[in-house]
Amino acid sequence: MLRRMVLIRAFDSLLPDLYTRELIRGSSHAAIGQEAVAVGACAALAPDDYITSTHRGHGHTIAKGGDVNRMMAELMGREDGYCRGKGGSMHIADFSIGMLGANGIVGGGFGIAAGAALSAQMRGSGQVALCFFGDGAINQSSFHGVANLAGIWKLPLILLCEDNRFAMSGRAELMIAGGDPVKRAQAYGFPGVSVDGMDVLAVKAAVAEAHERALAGDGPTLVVAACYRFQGHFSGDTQTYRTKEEMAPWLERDPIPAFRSSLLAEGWLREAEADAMEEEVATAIAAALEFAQASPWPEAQEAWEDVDA
Amino acid sequence: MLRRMVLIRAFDSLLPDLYTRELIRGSSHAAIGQEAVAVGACAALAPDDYITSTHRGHGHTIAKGGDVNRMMAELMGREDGYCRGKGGSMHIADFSIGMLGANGIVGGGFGIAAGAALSAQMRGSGQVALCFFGDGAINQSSFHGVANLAGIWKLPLILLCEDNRFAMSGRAELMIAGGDPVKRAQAYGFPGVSVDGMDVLAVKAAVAEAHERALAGDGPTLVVAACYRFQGHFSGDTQTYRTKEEMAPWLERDPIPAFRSSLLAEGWLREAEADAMEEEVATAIAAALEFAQASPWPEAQEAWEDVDA
Amino acid sequence: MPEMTYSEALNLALREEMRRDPAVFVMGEDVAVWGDRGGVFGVTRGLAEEFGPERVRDTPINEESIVGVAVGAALTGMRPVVEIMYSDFLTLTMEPLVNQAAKLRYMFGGQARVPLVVRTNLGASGGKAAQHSQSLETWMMHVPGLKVAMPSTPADARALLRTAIRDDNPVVFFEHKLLYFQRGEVPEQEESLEFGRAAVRREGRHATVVAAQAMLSKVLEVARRLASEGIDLEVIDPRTLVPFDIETVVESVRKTNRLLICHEATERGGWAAEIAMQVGELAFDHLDAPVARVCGANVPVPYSTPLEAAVVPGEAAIEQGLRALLAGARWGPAEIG
Amino acid sequence: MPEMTYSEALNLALREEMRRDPAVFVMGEDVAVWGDRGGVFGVTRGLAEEFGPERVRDTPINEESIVGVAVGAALTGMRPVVEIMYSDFLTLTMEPLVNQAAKLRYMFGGQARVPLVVRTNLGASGGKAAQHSQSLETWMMHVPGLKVAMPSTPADARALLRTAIRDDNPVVFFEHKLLYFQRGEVPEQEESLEFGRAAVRREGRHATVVAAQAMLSKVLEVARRLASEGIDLEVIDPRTLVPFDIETVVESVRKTNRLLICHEATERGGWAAEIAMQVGELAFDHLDAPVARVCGANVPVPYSTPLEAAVVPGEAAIEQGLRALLAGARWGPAEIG
Ligand SMILES: Cc1ncc(C[n+]2csc(CCOP(=O)(O)OP(=O)(O)O)c2C)c(N)n1
Ligand SMILES: Cc1ncc(C[n+]2csc(CCOP(=O)(O)OP(=O)(O)O)c2C)c(N)n1
Ligand SMILES: [Mg+2]
Ligand SMILES: [Mg+2]
Repeated sequence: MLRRMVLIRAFDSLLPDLYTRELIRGSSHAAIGQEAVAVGACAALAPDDYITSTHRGHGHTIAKGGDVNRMMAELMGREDGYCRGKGGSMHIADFSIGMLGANGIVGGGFGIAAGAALSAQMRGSGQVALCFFGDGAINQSSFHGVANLAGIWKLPLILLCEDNRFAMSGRAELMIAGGDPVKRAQAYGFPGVSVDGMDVLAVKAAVAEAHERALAGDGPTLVVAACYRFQGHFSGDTQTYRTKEEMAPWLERDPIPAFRSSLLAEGWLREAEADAMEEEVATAIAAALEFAQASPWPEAQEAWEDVDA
Repeated sequence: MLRRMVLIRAFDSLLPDLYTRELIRGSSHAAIGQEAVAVGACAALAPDDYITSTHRGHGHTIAKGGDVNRMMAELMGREDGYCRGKGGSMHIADFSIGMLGANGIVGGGFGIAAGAALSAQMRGSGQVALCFFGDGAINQSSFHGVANLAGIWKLPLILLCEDNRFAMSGRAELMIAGGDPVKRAQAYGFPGVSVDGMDVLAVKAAVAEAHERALAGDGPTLVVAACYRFQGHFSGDTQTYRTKEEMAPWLERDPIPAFRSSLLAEGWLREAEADAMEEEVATAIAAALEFAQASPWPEAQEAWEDVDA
Repeated sequence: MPEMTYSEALNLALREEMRRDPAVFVMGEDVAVWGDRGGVFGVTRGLAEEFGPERVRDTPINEESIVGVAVGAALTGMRPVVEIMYSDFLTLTMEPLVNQAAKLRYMFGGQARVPLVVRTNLGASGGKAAQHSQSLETWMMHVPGLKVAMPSTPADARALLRTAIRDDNPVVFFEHKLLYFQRGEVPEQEESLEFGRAAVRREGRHATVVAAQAMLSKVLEVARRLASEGIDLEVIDPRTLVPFDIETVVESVRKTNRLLICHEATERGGWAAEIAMQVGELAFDHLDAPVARVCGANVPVPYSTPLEAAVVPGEAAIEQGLRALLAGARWGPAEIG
Repeated sequence: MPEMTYSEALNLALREEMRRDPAVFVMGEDVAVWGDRGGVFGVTRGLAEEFGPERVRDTPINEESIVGVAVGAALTGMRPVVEIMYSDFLTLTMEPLVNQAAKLRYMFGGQARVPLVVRTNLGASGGKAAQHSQSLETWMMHVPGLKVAMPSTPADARALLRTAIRDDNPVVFFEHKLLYFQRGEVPEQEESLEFGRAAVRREGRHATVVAAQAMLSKVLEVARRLASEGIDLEVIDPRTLVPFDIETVVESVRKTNRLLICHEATERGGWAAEIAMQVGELAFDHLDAPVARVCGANVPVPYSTPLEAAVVPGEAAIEQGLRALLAGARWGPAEIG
């Protein structure tokens, strides 16, 4: 798990530089500071379980086992990218690992995740679907319809809210009536659980419990993971809507050093192993950059492919 | 209030016959059995307060003080109808009494009511907006966005759910996750109140309290009025989705005789007065029929009018 | 060949496909328990009995989630056929339909398949007024990634719905309110009808008319009337708008040299213009007169009988349009007001 | 005349109208606090400071309620100007926009007024991909009761937004992502610009081209290039799609006898066809060649640079289309692939 967290951090840390060098374009959103949520949640899932992601999706893909080479190639719009260059950051998907796609529409994943859960239920496949979404997305209309359906049909669905306190400039406490997103679960008669999103093991435990409920046929769970977006919403965000002072306590709670220290302290990991792992991640990232840049551009006529099956 | 309840009953009782005689067309929905909700709620409002209504809107219009002549003319598609024949049953509106329209879209009134409440708040007019909607409509996406906005902006809004147990064939207990619609209020941090929708005074009291909250700047209230649709969803509904047995206890609680008896028992009304009132209503209804049938048909070219202001 | 209604033919297609493929299921408001079980227009009648509540699902009133959830189910091995009670309520489903269903395969570089059918109905009928009478098929035609069907007969309804369900792409399937209870012959055998094949409903040589559904029967009636005057119309029913069988129309125009397109949808920005444009591109030199159209007026659909009749093209308007076309004069509905 | 960006010109119009009329207010996601206060593209910058948080309202992420609530406010004495961050998100607002805003006045027999402006932006720019690049103006054109503006210059942006805000009907106001930071002269005086008046951006006699926004600048560039060969193009910017100034286009076609329409929106079912149809109806005999179009490909907008460039009409495609038109040949984007 630590490795994946470090890999996410390393991957998303490249973004500003890649923009500056005009190697990537469009919008992409770094999940730096939120790695524990993605990794903890996916660690509690089976390999064939489904996830849906958001505009801030790199971390989710990596956490579910995605390939950073193909991710990077997609960001660079190349032929070997996950979407052959058609999607870019906000549309990375890997159906082979149950990753049903990032989404450029806030709230766009609710229906897809619930539909995958319904499909799993109808097919009796024993799969569970987990929907990542933000504190901003919980106010989107689609949340309501899906939460209600999931409730009445007891869908094997985990609604995982990454409450990073902001939706662009919108503060959760100002935008969410009732203050706490977790309260919304009760309205639909299913459990809502709050968890420390900076603690990867806590996230994993909460999702594992929700996973059990889902498999037992007891229906959906809302898990609200309190976390924080360490960087701007996207590259270029001036962040005038928040102060350094309010950020500081969150930045101090960085989930990666925290998890690393605890693994070291509890003897699960040795310092040398940790260093080797970090080096390995650096190598993987360098390889991804190389892979992506070596990948050919798509041919213009490919733009006419993949519209219809 | 009793008079308005009786008037609603009499008005909506005409519908099947009017259909048979092909005097009206399209869809119209009788509120028979639900008169106490419309009348109780509107009795707690000021004349310039706003209401929005639903597909089942005749009762709301009458309760807010609408003119049965113009309503009937509209049902018959005539020039003197509220909408000059353009709207029909599902689009009757009377802006002069704050009635912002019936609506053919389930959930279509949420935004309009909340917008009127926002407008009242911004203008400092001291008006309140009340949104009538059904147990089916509470599952509509638009409920969520509006409830959230009303919560954070403390809009002077009353969300009045007419929980008549059915949305066409959809049973509230099967369609509403969590079972009770009133629970949804808590999710948005404002009060939810359950009230006996067969008791006009109870409805009035609950709405009066919500009205006070709204005027005090304390924001919205969800009032859930338990009632029952005595007839089919619309004329021609075979009602195979419910049994006579389950209907019986509700039919026994008919709000009109109940209210009449209690007024008589408590001396607010004498038998003769009640009879005279009923006769007067019968006369008003007969007059409405006559008014409507005497009203001319709109000219074809009027179809091109009223698109733009 | 047995006779049945359009609604029964649709029901038959659903039944056949659900028997054939356990991945096919039906979802929507009042599709299972309503009436004698099955939809306001009876299309899903009896399916809940045969296939059970798992595969014939009554949903709460939330069109957005009906389509949204269907997209997720379609992505993961199911073949949902959802019902949106009136096409006016498609307005509530545009996000999942347009941003998700239509685009996921493309955005994901071909990884996904979205075998989804959205059944709904269009058209004015008997005073349902502005929020229950819209004909929104042109919107869908403008969205790459969506296919669009609009069958005009019971036989086509059954065959096209079958094709739609077997298609691995999202199909918006428009039925027409006025057709549900019209009867017609439907072959005993299951028949396939490929998308993109128009039907020539009547052969003629003086002018070509393209029309579907409720407009088609009016056009055919007018054609019968004009035939008595020696005017021979060729009448083409497109069956699907995406893909559109432009070849059949062009071939006809090469013969008749005149084209009128008739749809109930609002004239401005409606699909008549698209067909006219394509015919202009492909057969300009064969046109003896500008392509004409007789379409729904540029106003919402009003309730009252005389108003509704004024804005939905009737036989008189169609005949007037045709006579003008044959005479070479210009005619537009704005002028009948 | 002072120079300013398109975004600044829109900002100026908002400011002027908000000063003039206390009923005007602004609502949307990130319109007040974001960035240096005011919208991803800076259009609402500084308004929160000047007019306070009551009149410049940041909303939660729920486009449906932004438009839905604005309709209610517009019905009851306010004049909301709402921002939908990208026009792709209009998909979430179609119910209140189409079933309510556009129809209420009509359905209520003239009782209501809905002075509502929905500002949003369209177009592809820099790899925003399929869910942030759509051009959905034709959908709106097809809805009776909506007006549709799409200004191409800073001066027009300011003047048309002013007109939109003063209009008592719902206006969907499409800005273009690529124009926000382009500069142009804007008159000192507040100017009125009536809806439905096209601008002739260049006079010429060999062919007429209709184009707006990002396509307009490409068309003008091509026109400059062709001028050196002695080919004189007349270029018309429609400014508003509803109402549409068909007279100006027809008058031009009477002179040039050839017409090309260029828009970024998906070709199939796009507004080029509507204009072509109307020109056919009004000026068929003046056309020496079929009306041509160079429009967005019938695919979602892809992310990667070479793919995006292939599907959004560029100068090369426009030039090719024009040369084909002048030569009388047929040309369609399907063939450039
Ligand atoms: C429907 C829609 N509305 C608005 C946007 C623009 N937008 C992109 S991300 C975002 C904020 C999302 O906030 P949240 O859900 O909390 O996720 P976070 O960015 O914090 O991870 C917004 C408003 C969008 N992409 N889609
Ligand atoms: C958006 C939308 N979906 C579906 C319908 C069809 N419809 C009309 S009334 C109704 C049931 C509404 O139930 P409820 O809100 O409980 O109101 P009631 O009919 O019980 O008064 C339905 C499904 C509609 N008019 N609008
Ligand atoms: Mg957030
Ligand atoms: Mg009900």
